[in-house]
Amino acid sequence: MTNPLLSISLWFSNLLTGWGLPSGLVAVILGIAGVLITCVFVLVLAVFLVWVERKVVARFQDRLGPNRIGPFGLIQPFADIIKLLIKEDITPNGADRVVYNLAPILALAAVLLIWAVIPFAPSVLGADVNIAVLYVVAVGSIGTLSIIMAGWASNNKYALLGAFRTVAQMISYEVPMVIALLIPVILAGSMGMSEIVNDQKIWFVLIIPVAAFIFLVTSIAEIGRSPFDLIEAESEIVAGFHIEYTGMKFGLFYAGELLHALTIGALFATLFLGGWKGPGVTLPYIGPFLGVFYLLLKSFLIYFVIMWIKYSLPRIRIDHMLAFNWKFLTPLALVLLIVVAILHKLMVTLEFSYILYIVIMFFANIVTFFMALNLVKNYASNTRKNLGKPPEVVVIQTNPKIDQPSPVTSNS
Amino acid sequence: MRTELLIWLLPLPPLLAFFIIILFSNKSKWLSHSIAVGAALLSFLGAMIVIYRAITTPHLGENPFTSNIRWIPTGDTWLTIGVQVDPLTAIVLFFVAWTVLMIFIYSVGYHNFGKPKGDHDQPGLPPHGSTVSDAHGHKQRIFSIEPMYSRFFAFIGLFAFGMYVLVVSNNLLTLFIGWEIMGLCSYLLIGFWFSKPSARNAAIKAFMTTRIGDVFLLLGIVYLYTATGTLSYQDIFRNPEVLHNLATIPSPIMGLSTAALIGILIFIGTIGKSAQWPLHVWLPDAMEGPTPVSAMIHAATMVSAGVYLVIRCFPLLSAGAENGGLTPPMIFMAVIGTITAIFAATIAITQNDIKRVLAYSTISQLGFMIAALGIGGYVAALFHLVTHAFFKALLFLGSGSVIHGMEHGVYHSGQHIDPQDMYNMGGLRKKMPITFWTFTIGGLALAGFPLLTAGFWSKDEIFADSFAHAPIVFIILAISALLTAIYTMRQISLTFLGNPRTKEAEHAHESHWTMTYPLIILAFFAIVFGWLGIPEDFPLIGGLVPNFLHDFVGSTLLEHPEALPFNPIPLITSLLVSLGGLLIGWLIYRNIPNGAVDPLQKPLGKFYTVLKNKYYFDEFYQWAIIKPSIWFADVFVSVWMDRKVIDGFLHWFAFISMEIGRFLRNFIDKPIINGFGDLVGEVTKRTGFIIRPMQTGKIQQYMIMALVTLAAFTILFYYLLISVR
Amino acid sequence: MSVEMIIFLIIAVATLGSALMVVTTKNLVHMALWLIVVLLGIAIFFAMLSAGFLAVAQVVIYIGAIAILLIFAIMLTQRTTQEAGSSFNSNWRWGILVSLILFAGLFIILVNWSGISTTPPNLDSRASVADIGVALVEPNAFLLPFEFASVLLLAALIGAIYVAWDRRKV
Amino acid sequence: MISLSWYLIFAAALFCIGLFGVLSRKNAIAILMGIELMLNAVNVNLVAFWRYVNPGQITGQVFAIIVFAVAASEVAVGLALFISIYRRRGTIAADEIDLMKW
Repeated sequence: MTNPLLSISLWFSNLLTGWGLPSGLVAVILGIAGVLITCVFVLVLAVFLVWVERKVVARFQDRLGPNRIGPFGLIQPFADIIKLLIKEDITPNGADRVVYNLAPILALAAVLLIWAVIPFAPSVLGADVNIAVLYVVAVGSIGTLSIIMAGWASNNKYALLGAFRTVAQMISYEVPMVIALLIPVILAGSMGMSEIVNDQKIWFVLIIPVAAFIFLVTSIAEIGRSPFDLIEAESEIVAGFHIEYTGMKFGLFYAGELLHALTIGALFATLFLGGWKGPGVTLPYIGPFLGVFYLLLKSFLIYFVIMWIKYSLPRIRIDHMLAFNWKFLTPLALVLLIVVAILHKLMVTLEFSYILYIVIMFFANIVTFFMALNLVKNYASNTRKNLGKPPEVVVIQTNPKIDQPSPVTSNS
Repeated sequence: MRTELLIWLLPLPPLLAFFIIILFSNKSKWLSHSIAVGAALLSFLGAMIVIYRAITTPHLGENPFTSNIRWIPTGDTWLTIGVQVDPLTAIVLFFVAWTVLMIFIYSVGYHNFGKPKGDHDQPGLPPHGSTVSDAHGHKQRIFSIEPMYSRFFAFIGLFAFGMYVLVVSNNLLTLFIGWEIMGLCSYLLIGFWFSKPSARNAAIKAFMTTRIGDVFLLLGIVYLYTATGTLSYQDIFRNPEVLHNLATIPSPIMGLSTAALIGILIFIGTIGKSAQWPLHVWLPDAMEGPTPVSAMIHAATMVSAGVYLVIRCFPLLSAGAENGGLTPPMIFMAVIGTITAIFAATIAITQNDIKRVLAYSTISQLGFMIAALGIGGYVAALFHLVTHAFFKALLFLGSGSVIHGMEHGVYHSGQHIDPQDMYNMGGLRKKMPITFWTFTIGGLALAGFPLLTAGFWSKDEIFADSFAHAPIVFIILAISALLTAIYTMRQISLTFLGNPRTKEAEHAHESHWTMTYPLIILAFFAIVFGWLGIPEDFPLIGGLVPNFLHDFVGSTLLEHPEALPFNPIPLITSLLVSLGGLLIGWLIYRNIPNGAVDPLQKPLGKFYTVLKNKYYFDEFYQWAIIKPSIWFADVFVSVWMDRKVIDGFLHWFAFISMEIGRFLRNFIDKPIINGFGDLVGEVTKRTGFIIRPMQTGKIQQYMIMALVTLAAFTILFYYLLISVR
Repeated sequence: MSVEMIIFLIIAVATLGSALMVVTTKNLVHMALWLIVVLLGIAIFFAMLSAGFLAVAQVVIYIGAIAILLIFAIMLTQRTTQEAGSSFNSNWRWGILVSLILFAGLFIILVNWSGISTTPPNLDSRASVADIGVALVEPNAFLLPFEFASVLLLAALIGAIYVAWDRRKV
Repeated sequence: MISLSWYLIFAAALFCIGLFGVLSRKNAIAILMGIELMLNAVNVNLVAFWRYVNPGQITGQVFAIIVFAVAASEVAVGLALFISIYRRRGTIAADEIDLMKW
């Protein structure tokens, strides 16, 4: 058996059938087992991420980061977790108890659900659903829901306001993200993650860089990090929707957020960086493990980029952010989608060679991007030019014979 | 131009003249009379051309110039009308054309064309002269022009059209149309001076009496049409088997065959039109009209139209006669003809008015013709018709010019005496020579002065025929001829011979040339035309001129009428009668002083007054027919019928409908219909009021209501379906 | 009773229960949340009926957009959160009666209906998503309804904005 | 195996619950949610019929998608209306919005 995981699962299922359980039940148990394994794997990663986060941030800010507990501060995350667990779990009075407690769980659940779809190795993945991309978007919306519930349930005006702002941001950024996701789907021809990964003989990021850029930007906004992180913009609305959450509930939110960042990285990796593709993946025994390694490597690479952006860019005002989304990102995404679709259709029907296909597609992406930039530059210069001038008042010339005093035009 | 087309065009000019004068040119007198005379001239020339061609074509009788057009669709066949010229038409056309033209010309002068307008003439009254002052200022009254000058010419134009249509037509229908137009024109022309009450009454009288005759004529025509299915002469009169079965089929009136009954009906039409005995009363009164009218209508054309009709229908009248025998219509005609002849002659002797004498003489001469035809004298009747037309027109126009002269005298003297009364005249031969000579020629022709005048030959023919067929007729006709001679001589001597009895007679003056030339032309014909009909075996001059008329006209009949062997007795009697009558007349009336009483009055005594008053026929008719009909109209019809019966019925009907209306209103309309209407209104209002609260404005209640009803219906239908299945 | 049936029953009961909760809870936000649970239930049903795309679409559209919209609306119009009196209007009994009758009617019809026990025929290959895409844009299939839907959405979009636009502070 | 009737009965039940919600809830938004329930019940029906009766054609699914579109636009407009009513009338209780009563 080339795939050890498969062999393990086969062994396990035979074991169970041996115990006389009906095959349906066996399949269910196997399924649950698979889910448990992935969740544990991912949560462990989450904990590791806390450590990574604090070390990298320190490095950015030219300091060491936690290195007291354990070698290079590796045990620090566990210390934090234990701290959160010990903390008193306060529920504000007047808070909607059920909804209040449900919100953090949903937040983490939404993130975990995405991992069901990400392919770790050629045959190792949660559920080979042929509408995986759309599934990702659906799950994203559940995340939004949890934020609203949190905001509402904590019976706190700031929480509610924070929730509204985050929801508005997340929903508006969802639109360009979906469109950006569609572009690789066009290239791959199917929405299933495995088809997309297999189709990436050349990483999609090289073929459709702009789509990759848009996906990255929108998903950063989706997470609520870096320039778009007005969720817990301390200076404005204290700590956003999870003000009232303390202890482990806050921990869940925090872990959810970190994990979401990694998930975005993983998604980006699978969609644009060829997922588990890498040298030696097809080897019989160690192939799957290599696949997982490559996937993690790429996702950590993207995660690094996200942190990099987070700790170098200042926060954007809420209306600029929304304007940036609706007036730049969404139109760009739409135009790109149309261009890619047309070119793809043309080149496929005319049987262009693959290399030529790549070059043209890359070139088209670059051209559209720079045209968009140019447009934005002109718009910006215009607004700057007549920023100072007062608005033009229209002169209404009444009947000269009735000699009323006609209003004098205001500007000189 | 083909003859048939020309025949069609003959009646047209007078009609056009009539319309043009009526519509356009009635303002200018000169233009209207020139149009009228021109139209008459055109028709005259056309007629002469047609007559010339008719005479020159051989066997005209068998195949006359005919042309038909389809006029009224009767089912799948057509009623055709058309024109036809056969020998009879040609001859009649000849004298009609001449007399119409002469009268047109004569009336120009008679109505004083060229004279100034009358002082106080109004239209509807004869002109009363106008006073003119000559160079050195002393006044003088002269003739004034007729105020309704152009109207007169329009009417006689229409009349000429009627006559031509009658003569030229080839079937009884268009003949009847012409007949009616002439009847209308006679009414219009008699009543020309419509302001004179006597003229008005005379016109109505003329119209009504001819109308009576026309009704019977129409009955005859209709009966003929139903019997034969056609009205054209060719199909009826020249086709033997039609005549045969007409003669054999009995008519509703027992004893008479269809042909006989139709003949009698048609003859009654002629009695009305040609003023025969019972219906003669209108002709003397018709003298109220201007003289050219009397001349044209009552001498030449109109009355002769009646005789022409009877001559045309002679084959029908004589249908079924066994060679020489007389059929009932012919007997009837003979009787009426002779009675009229003797009756009118007796009256004529006692008349003073110059025109009335001529009127009665016309009636008696027509009686002669009818009698001649009655006894089978086909050619004689036609011959006398033509000659009488000429000399009677001549006499009338002559009397017209005499009256004109007398008026001249009246204007001169200024007193008002009757210019028409013969006892005011006398000795006019010196003042009016042309009129005198032409008048005497006419008179002699009327009297039948032997050898010379046309009248003699035609009367001789009649005497010959009547002597051969019915001696009794011959005797009566002879007596009337004697009387005719007497009154003509009386007339001539009273007016022309002797010396003038009144001052006006002294100042009489000869008439204008337009009046005298026609007299001369007519006088010429009064003499010459006679020579066309001289019988071959007449002693001495028999063979000189071929008896053209006999051969030519005879050919219109199927079997050619045989020429009678010469018989001296009728000839001698006619000589005796004419010369004797003239002598007697001259002897009695030679010199009658002014204011003298009629010499015949004493010997005749009471009989004279009877004759004077025209056998009181007018009074008799007045009493017997007019008064009762007036009474009938006034009393019976208006009072009883109209007021009581019809008004009564209407009032009753109105009352009933009023009652029904009231009943409907009160018992049905108000309570039920209105009630129902209000009820509907009320019900809707109340239900509306009840249902209104249902609309609560709460949307969920609406939904519930809708769904509840839906549920109810589905359950209902569900169980219905189940129960049904 | 196969595993599938058990799952079906569990989810059916869960969804119906939450539907009842949706209808009966006083607090509107809870109502919305219960609605979301119902929507999730229905998404699962779609998945069970192997209409994968619809399931995900249901989640994206209903939960992702409509539910959130509802929650927004609730929050915007909740000046007096706890209104006096019951959350039912006066004629709720009629409501129960009508819905029960309707359900009874439908139930009877469905039970007597012949095609009740049809077993699901096997499904062909996984390409159902592509079929839907093709069907939506193929002219003689469903292009027209698809275009109508887009126009409808546009109209709803503009209409909603226009209606809800607060005239005072434009 | 699960037969079609199960789905239909489930959908009917859901529909009636939705109907009850619509008929008897006081708050307008609750009514709207009731309508959402009814629409979803219809969707379940459609997909069930698609799956059981005629999986070859995807009319059922397309119809469901169209129902999605309609439902979405309906909610959007409905809520917009309620918000503007709320702004003017200060309440969105269905009973109080009864201007159209006689």
